[in-house]
Amino acid sequence: MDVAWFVVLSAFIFCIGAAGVMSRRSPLVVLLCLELMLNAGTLALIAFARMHGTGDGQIFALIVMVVAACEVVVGLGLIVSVYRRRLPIDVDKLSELRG
Amino acid sequence: MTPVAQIEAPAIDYLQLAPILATLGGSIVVLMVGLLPGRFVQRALMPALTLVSLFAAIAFAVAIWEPGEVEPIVEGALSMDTLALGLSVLFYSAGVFTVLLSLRARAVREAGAGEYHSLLLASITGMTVLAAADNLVTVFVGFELLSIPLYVLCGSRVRSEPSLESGLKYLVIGSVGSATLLYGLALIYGATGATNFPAIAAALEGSVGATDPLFLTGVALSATGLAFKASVAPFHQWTPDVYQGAPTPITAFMAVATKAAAFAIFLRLFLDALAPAQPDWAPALAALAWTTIVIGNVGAIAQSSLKRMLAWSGVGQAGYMLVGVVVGTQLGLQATAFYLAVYLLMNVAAFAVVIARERRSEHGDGIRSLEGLGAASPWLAWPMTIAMLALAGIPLTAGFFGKFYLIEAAVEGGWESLGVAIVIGSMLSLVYYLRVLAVMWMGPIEIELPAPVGRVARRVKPVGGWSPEAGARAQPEVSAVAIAAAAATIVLGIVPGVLFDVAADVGPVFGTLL
Amino acid sequence: MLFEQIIFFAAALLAIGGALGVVLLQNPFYSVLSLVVHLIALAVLFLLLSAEFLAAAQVVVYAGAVMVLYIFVTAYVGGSDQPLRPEGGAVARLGPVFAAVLFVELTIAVVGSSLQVIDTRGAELEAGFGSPAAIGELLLGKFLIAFEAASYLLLVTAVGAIVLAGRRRGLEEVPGGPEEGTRAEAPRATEGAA
Amino acid sequence: MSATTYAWLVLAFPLAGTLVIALGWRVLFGRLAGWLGSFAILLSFAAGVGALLELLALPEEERSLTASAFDYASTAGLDADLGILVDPLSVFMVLVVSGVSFLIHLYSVAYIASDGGYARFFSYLNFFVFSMLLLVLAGNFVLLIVGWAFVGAASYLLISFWYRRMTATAAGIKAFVINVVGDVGLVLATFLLFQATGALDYAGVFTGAEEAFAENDGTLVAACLLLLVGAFAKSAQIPLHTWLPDAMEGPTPVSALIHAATMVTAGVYLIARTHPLFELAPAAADVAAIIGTLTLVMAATIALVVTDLKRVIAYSTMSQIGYMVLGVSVFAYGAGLFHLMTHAFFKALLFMGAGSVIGAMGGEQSLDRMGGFRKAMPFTFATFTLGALALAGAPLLSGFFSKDEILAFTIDRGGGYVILGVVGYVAALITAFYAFRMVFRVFFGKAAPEAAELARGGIHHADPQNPATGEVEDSDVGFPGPEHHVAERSAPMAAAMAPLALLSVVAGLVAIPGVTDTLEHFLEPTFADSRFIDVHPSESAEYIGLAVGGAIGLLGIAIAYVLYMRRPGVTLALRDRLRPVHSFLARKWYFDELLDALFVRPAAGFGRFGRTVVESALVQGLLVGGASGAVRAGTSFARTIQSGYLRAYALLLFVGVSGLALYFLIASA
Amino acid sequence: MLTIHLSIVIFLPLAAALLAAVLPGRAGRAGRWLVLAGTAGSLAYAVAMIADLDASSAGLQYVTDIAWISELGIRYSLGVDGLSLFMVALTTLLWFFATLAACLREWEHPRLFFFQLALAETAVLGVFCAQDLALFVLFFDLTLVPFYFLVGAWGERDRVRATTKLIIYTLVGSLLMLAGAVALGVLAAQESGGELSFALADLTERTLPEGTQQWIFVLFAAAFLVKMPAFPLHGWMPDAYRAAPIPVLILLSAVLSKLGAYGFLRVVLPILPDASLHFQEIVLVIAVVSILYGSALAFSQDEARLVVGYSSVAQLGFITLGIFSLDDLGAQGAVLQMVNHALVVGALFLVIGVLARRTGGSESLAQMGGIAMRAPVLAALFLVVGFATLAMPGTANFIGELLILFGAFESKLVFGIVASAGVALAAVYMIRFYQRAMHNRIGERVASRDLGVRELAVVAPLVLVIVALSVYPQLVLERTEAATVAKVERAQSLARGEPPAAPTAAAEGASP
Repeated sequence: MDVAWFVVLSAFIFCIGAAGVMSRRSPLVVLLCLELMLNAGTLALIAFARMHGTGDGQIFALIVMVVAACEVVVGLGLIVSVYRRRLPIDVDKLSELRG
Repeated sequence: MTPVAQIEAPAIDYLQLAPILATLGGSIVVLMVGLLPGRFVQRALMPALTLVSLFAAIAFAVAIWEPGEVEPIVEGALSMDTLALGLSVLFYSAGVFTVLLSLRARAVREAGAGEYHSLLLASITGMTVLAAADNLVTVFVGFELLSIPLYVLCGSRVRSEPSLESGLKYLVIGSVGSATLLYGLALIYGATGATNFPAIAAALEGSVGATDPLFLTGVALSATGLAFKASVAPFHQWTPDVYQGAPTPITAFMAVATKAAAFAIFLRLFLDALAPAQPDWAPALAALAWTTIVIGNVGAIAQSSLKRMLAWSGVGQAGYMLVGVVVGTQLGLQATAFYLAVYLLMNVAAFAVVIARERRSEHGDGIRSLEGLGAASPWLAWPMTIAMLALAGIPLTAGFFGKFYLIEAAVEGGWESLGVAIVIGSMLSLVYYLRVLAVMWMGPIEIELPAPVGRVARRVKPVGGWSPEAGARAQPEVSAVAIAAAAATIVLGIVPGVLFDVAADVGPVFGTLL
Repeated sequence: MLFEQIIFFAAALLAIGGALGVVLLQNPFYSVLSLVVHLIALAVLFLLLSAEFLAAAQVVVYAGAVMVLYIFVTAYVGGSDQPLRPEGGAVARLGPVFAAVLFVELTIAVVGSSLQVIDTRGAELEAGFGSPAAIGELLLGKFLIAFEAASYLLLVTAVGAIVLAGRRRGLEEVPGGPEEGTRAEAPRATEGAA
Repeated sequence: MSATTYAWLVLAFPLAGTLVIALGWRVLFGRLAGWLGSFAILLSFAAGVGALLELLALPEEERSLTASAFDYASTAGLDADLGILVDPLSVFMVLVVSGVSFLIHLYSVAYIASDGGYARFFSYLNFFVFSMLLLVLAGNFVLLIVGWAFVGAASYLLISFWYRRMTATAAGIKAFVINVVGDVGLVLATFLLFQATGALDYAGVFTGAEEAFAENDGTLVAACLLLLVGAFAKSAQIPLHTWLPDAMEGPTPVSALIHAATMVTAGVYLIARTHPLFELAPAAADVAAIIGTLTLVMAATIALVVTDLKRVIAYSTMSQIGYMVLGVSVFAYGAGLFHLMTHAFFKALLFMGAGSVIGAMGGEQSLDRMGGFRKAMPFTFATFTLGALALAGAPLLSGFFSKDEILAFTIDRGGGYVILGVVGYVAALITAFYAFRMVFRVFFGKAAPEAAELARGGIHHADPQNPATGEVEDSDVGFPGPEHHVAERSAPMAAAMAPLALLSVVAGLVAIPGVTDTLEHFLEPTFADSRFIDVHPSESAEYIGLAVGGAIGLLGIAIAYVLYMRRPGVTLALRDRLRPVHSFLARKWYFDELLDALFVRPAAGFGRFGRTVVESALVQGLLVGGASGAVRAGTSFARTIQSGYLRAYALLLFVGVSGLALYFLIASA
Repeated sequence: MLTIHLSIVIFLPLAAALLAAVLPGRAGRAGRWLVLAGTAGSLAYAVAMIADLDASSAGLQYVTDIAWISELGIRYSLGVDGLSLFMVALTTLLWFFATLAACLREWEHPRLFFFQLALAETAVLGVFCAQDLALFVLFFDLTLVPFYFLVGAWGERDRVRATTKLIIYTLVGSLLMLAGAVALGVLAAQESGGELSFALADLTERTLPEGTQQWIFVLFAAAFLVKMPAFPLHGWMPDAYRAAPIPVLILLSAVLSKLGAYGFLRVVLPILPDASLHFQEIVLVIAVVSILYGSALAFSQDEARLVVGYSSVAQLGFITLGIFSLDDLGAQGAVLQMVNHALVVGALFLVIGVLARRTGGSESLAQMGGIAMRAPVLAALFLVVGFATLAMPGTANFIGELLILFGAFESKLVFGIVASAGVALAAVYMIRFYQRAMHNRIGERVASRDLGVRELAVVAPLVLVIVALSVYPQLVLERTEAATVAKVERAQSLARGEPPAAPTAAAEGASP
C-alpha cells in the first residue's frame, strides 16, 4: 500500500476536523474536532516514518498523543469552569470580547 | 526480535541546560511550596522564589553566553546559542516584570499563588525550549509547553467571564494553530526525512529540491502556526480578545514574551532550517508583513479599551518585526532581536500603567481611565507618554532606533518597499498613540473614535480590573516597573550602544547567513 | 498485497466515517463514541505502517483513558445538542468550503511531490522498526529532551486542570467594589446590541 | 565740497527731518513740526543749489559724477551699491522737486494747522521728498526702484492720511497697488537689462546695451515697454491712471505736491533718464508717444465734465503729463523737462488756490456750489487765474512756451507724428476751455453763501464731511481738522503762492525760441549722446507753433467766457443734448469699470473660490478627508471581521492557510 | 578642529529648562526667566559666531564629529557654514523673543510649558547644525514632540484636533523622510562599496543612480513641502494656526517652516542633484501655485492669523522658487528671504497679539479698524513690518525677492514672470490687512491705546533688526554666499548641461 494513500487520508481527516471546528458550536465537539486534526497529524507522521524508515516520525507521533491529551484536559477544565459560571456551553455565546 | 539493546544515554551538557533547568526546577519548587498555607507564603514567598529562579536563569544565560555558532546539545535537540539565550533573557525579564505586576492581581488569589507562578515559570521554560529548539519535535513540544500554561493563565480568573472567554478562545484557536503547525512540520519531515534543522537544510541543499510542493505546503502550514503565535495577520484575530480578557499581568507577559518566543522560532526555523528556500517563502512573508502592519494599526485606531489598543498595536509591531525575518539576512536577524528587546520595554511600561489605572479607576481598561493623569500623577503619566512615543518611533526613544534598524535591514536586503511599509504603519499608529497622550495631558477632551462606516461593529466594553488590594493603596511596585521600563527606553534611545552590541552577538548564530 | 489493501480501505473508511460522525452527529455523546471508533481505525492503520507500539498506545491511552474523561465531562456538563444555527451562519457555510479547498491543495501537494518514495510502500525497514525497544531507544536517546519536556508538560497540565476545575479555597469572602470579574460597565443583559 | 557731497546732503536733510519729526512727535508743540519740516526741505534745496554751482564749475563733459556709500546687495554676480549719480538732469530734478516742495511745506504749515495728525503729516511729507530725491539721484536701477517704491509708499500714506475715511483708505490702496504693479514692471525690465549687460548702474547698462542690442531688438523693446509700465503707473498714463483722481482724497497740499508737481512726473524723468535705451528702441518710444497723446486727450475731455474742483485739476495734470511724455518720447527732452518744470509751478499754484477756495467752502469741493469768490478772496483769485492762464497756454506765460515747444518738436518729426501734434493742439483748446471753466464757475457768477460770509469777514467752518459721500465726520485724529484756512488770512499760504505765481509767469523766459535756451543748454551734457540732440524745428516753425498755440489758448478761454459768463443756460442744454457723450466722459471713459472687470473681480473671485471650494474640497476634503476616510473604512472593516465569534476566527485562519498554501503551490510549480 | 561650541548652543536652552524644571517651589516661579536666560545665551553665542565666521570659505566651522552609533553608521556630527549659521541665528533670535513674550503672561503648568519650549529650540537648532543625515532626521522628527504638547495643551479653540492634525500631517512627511534617509545611506554605501555612513559629506561624494535618487527625492520632498507648508499640503496650517498660542505660533511659522527650505538646500540639492533637476519643474509649479494661491487666500481671509498664515504659504513658495531655480542667485535670494520671512512673521504675530488685546480678544479683521487712532507707535511699527512683508523695495525682503526672481528668470523665465504677479498680490493682502486693522472706522469693541512697555520691549527690537537688515542686507549675503553657492553648484551645472562639478569637499566640510 503506497504511503501517499495514508497521507491523503490524513489530509482528509485533517480537513474534516477543520470543518468541524468551523461549524460546531459546542466547545466539547470543537475539542473533539481538534483531536481529529491532531490525529491526522499523527497519521501523517507515522506514514512518513514508514516511508523514510526512520523512527523520528513515530516518536513525534507519540509526543503528539501526549500533547493532544494535555489539550483535552485543559480544554475540558475550561469548559467545566465555564459551566460552573453558569454560562452557556456555546462558543457563539462566548463572543463578548470583540471589535 | 533483536535482544534488548543496550541504550547508551546521550551526552548531556548540564551547564548548557542550566537556564532551562533553573526555571523548570523553579516551577516545581514553587508548586510544592505553594501547597503550604499561610499568608506569608502565598503573598511573599511565592513571588520571591519565582524571582529567584528567574534571576538564576538570567545568570546562567549570561554565564554560558558565547557568540557565534555553537554545537547543538543532547543529540541536536537544542542549541543554546546567543539567539536562544538572548531571547531567553527577554523571557526571563518579562517574567520578572510579570511577577511584580501580579503582586496584587486577583488572578493570583483565584488561581492560587503556587499554581499561578509555577505555570508562569512552566510557560517560560517552554519559551526557552522553543527558542533553543534545533529539532522539529523539540519545536512542537516547546510550542505546546509554552502555550498550555498560558491557556490556563488566561482563564485563571475563573470567576471572571471575560477571563474564561479569552481562555477558551485562546485554547481552541491556539490548538487549531498548533495542529496546523504540527501538520506542517509533519509534511516538512515527510519531504526531507529529517527532524534536525541542519539535516533538513542539508536535505534541501541536496536530494530534495527546495521547491517540492509537499515541502512547500509544509512550510505554508508551519508558517501559519508560527504566524498565529506571533499574531501576524490574518492569524491575529485571537489577539485582541484574548489580551483584553486575560488578567492584565498575563496580557503583558503574552504581549512581550510570547511574541518574542514566536519570533525566536520564526528566525530559527526559517533562517536556519528553511534558509535554502528563502526565495520561495520571502515574498509570502512579505505579503503577510504588509497585511499585518496595515490591519494591526488600522484596527487599533478605533479602540477605546487600552488593552485592546495595545493588542492591535502589538499586531502591527509584529508586522514590523516580520520584516526582519523576510529579508533573511544577519542584519535582519539582529534588527528583529533588537526590536524585540525594545518592544518589551515599551510594552511593559505601557501595561504597567494600564494595570495601575484599571485597579483604581471605574473606567477599567478604558482609555478614559487615563484622563487628566498628567496633572494627577505624573509618575504614571510620563512612563505612559514615553511608551507611546517610543511605540510611535519618536527620536530619543529606543523605539526610534528599533524602527531605524529594521528599515536599514529592509533596505540593505533589497526590500525597500517593506521599509516604506514600516513608516506607513507608524503613520497610522500615530492616530491612536497620540490620542492617549492627548487624554493624559490635554485636559478634559472629547475622545473621538472614528465612527465605523458600513456595518456597525458592536460596542466594546472595557473590562474591569478593580482589585481590593490596590483599591485604596498606592502600588509602588507597579509604578516602579513603569518608571524603570520607561527610563530604560529613554536611555537606550540616547545610548543604544549596549543593546546593539548584544544584537551584534546574536547576529552570527547561523553561519549560512550573509 | 490484496489483503493489506482491503484492510487499509476498510480502516480508512471507518476512520473517515468516525471523523464525519464527530462533526455531524448532534449529540456530543455520539460524537465522542464515533471518535473512539475513529481512533481504533487509526490504530489499525498504524499497524499497517508497522508502528505496533503506537497502535497500542493509541488504543490504550487514547481510546481508553482520554475518551473516558470526555464521557465524564460530557455527562457533567450535559451536552445539550444544538442544531447548526445560522448565528455566524456564513461561517457555517463557508467553513466546509475552505476545508475542502485545503484538502484539494494538500492532495495536489502529495500527488505533485517529486519524491518517488512516496509512491512506494516506503523504505526497507531494519528489524524491530517501531517496536517498543526501538521507540524506547529513541526516546531515551535522540529525543530525550522532547520526552522529558512532554512528561513535564503532563505535570503542568495537571496543575492547570487543578487551577481551572479545582474547588477554590478561601475565595468566597470577596470584598466589595464593582462585582468582581464582571465588566466595568452595564450588566450583560444590555450587551451585544448590534 | 564736491557736487556729490552736496547731493548726499540733499538726501540727508529730508531724511533727518522725517526721523526727527516722527520720533519727536510728542515734544514738538504747536507748528514747530511744520517749520522744522519746511526748514529741512529749504536746506535740501540750498544743498541742491550748491550741487548746481559745483556742477557748473566743471567742464561740460565731466558733469556726470557718481558716488557710492556702501555695497547694498552684491552677491553671486549681482552688484548693487548704494550709489548716486549727479548730472544736470538729476540736479535739475532736485531743484524743481525741493524748490516746489519747500513752498508746499510752507503752505501746509498753515493749511493743515488744526489737524490732529500735524506732525505725522510733516514727517510723511519729508519722507516723500526724501524718496523723490532718492529717485532722481539714484545711481543704479536697484536704488531707482527703491526710491520709486518709497515715493509710492509716501503717496499711499498721504492719500489715506485721513485714514478713518473709508474713501481715503480705498483710494490709498488703489494707488499703492497700481504703483506696485509699476515696480514689478521696473524689476522685470531691470532683469532683462541686467541679463544682457550684466550691469545695474546707468552708465554700465547704457554702454552695455549699445553692444548687446541692435536697433529695436526684441528684448530691448520688451525692457523699454516694461520701463514704460513703471513710468505710466507713476505718471498716471493710460491704462494705469485710474488712481490719480481718487488720490484727490488726500489733503490738498498733498495733491499739489505729489499728484501735480513732483511724483507724477517721475515717469517723464525715467524716460529721459533712460533715453539711450529708448533711442535704441524707437518702437517703444512711439508706443510711449501714442499713449501720452491718448492720455492727454482723454484726461482733457474728462476734465470738461468733472464737477469736483480738485479732480478737474487732477485730470488736467494727467493731460499735461501726457504732453511731457509725448515730448520726451519724441526725444525732445529739453522741451519735455521744460514743461515738467513750468507745469510744476502753475499746477502747484492751481492746487494751492483750489485749497484756499475749498478752505473757504469749509471742505466743500463741488463746483456746483461755488461761485462769486472774486471779491471775497482777491489774492487767491489773482494767483489762481495766473495759474489758469499758464495752463491754458495764454501767450507769454510759462505754459505757453513749454507746451508749444513740445508740439513743435512733435510736428517737426513729420510723418505720423504730425497727427499726434495736431491732436495735441486740439487738446490744448479743451485745456484752455476747462481751465477757465473753473475760473468762471469759482470766482464769478452768483456769490455762494460761504463767499458772502467771507466777504463779511467771517469764515465758514462746517463740521468736516466727506466730499465724496457727504457723511459727516468728527474732527479727531484721522479726520480733517475743524478749522479751515484761506490764503487771504494766513501769511504762509500766501507766501507760498506768490512765488509760484511769479514763476508761472516768468518761467517761460528760460527757453524762448531763438532768444534763450538756458535750460536746454544746461541739460545738454546729459543728452549729449542723444542722436537727436541737434534736431531742432526751425525758428519759423516754432514761431508759427507759438502763434497757433496762443490763438488756440485764447480761443478756448473765449468759448469758456461765452458759455459761462454770457449765456449760462447753454451748458446745461448742451449736456442734455449730448447725454450719452456726457455720461461717457463723466464715467471717465469706463476705465475703472474695465480694470475692475479685468483684474479686481477675477482676483477676488479666485480668492473666494479658493477659500470656499479648493480648501474644503481638495485640501481638507480629498487630501485630509480622503486619507482619514480610507483609514476609517479600514478600521471598521478590521473591527467588523473582529466579530468575537470563535468559529469566524477559525474560518479566517483557514482562509489564510489555504491562501498561503495556494501561493506556495504556485511557487513550487 | 573639534569644538563643543555648537553643542553648547544647542543644549544650553534645554539644560536651562531642565534646571528650571527641578527648581523647588518658589524658585520654580522664577524658572521661566532661567529659560529665557538660556535662550539668550544661545543667541549671544550665535551672534558671536556670526561675528567671527570666516565668510570666505564654504567649509564647515566649529565642527564636532563623534561616532555615536557605529552599528547604524550614525555620527554625532555638528558643524555650521554661513547658511546654517544664519538659520541658527534666527532660530535663537526668534526663540528669545517668543520666550520673552511667553514670560510676560501666565500659563498653567508653566514649568512644563517652558520645558517644552526649550526642548523645541534644542531640537530645531540640532536640525540646523546636524551634518549627519541620520542626526538631521532625528532632530527633525524630534521637533514635533514639543510642538504637539505646546499646541495641544496650551492652545486655544479645538486645540487637540488641530495639534493631532499638525503632528500627523508633518510626521507623515518626516517618517517618509526617515525611510528615504536610511535608504539613501544604505544604498549609497552599497553603491560605493564604502562602509555605512550618513555623513552628508560622504553622501555628497557617493552619487546614486538617477532612478534611485528620484524615489528618494520624493520621500524627502514630501517631508519638506509639508513642513513649509506648500500647496496643496497645507491642510494642517489653518487649524494649527488658529489653535496655537501666539509665542508658539511665532516659532511654528517663523522657524519650523524654514526647516523644509533648509532641508532642500542642505540635503536634497547637494546629494540628489539629478533628481532635483528631474523634478525641478514639478516643484516650481508647486512653488508658483503656492505663491498665487497663498496670496489669493491671504487677501480673502478675515482672521488675522490666517492672513499671515496664507501669506507664509506664498512667501515659502517664493523661497522654494528660489531654491529650485537651481541658480546661485535664486538660492542666495531664498536664503536671505528665509531670514527675512522669519523676522517679519515673528513680528507680525506679535503685533496680532497686541491687536487682539485692543479688540477684546478678537482677531477677526471685521472686529478691528481705526486702532491707529491713539496708537501711533504701534501703527508705525506695524507699518514697517507690513512694508517689509510685502517686500517693498528698500527692505531686505525686496532684495531677497529680487534675487529669487532673477534666479527664476535666469533658469525658467515663465515661472519667474508668473511668480512676479505674487509680488503685486502681496501688496494687496498686506495693505488690506494693515488698513482693516489700523485704519477705517473704529470697530465697536476696539479700544485704541498705544503699546505698553512690555509690548514695546518685545516688538520694537525685532522691528529694529528688520530695519537694520533692510539698510544692510549685505550682512547676510556676503556671509552666506560661499556656502549657498556650494550647495547648488552641482545641480546648477547639471541644469546648464555643463559637466557635473565634482562635489568639492570644501562644499560640505572635511568628511569624518
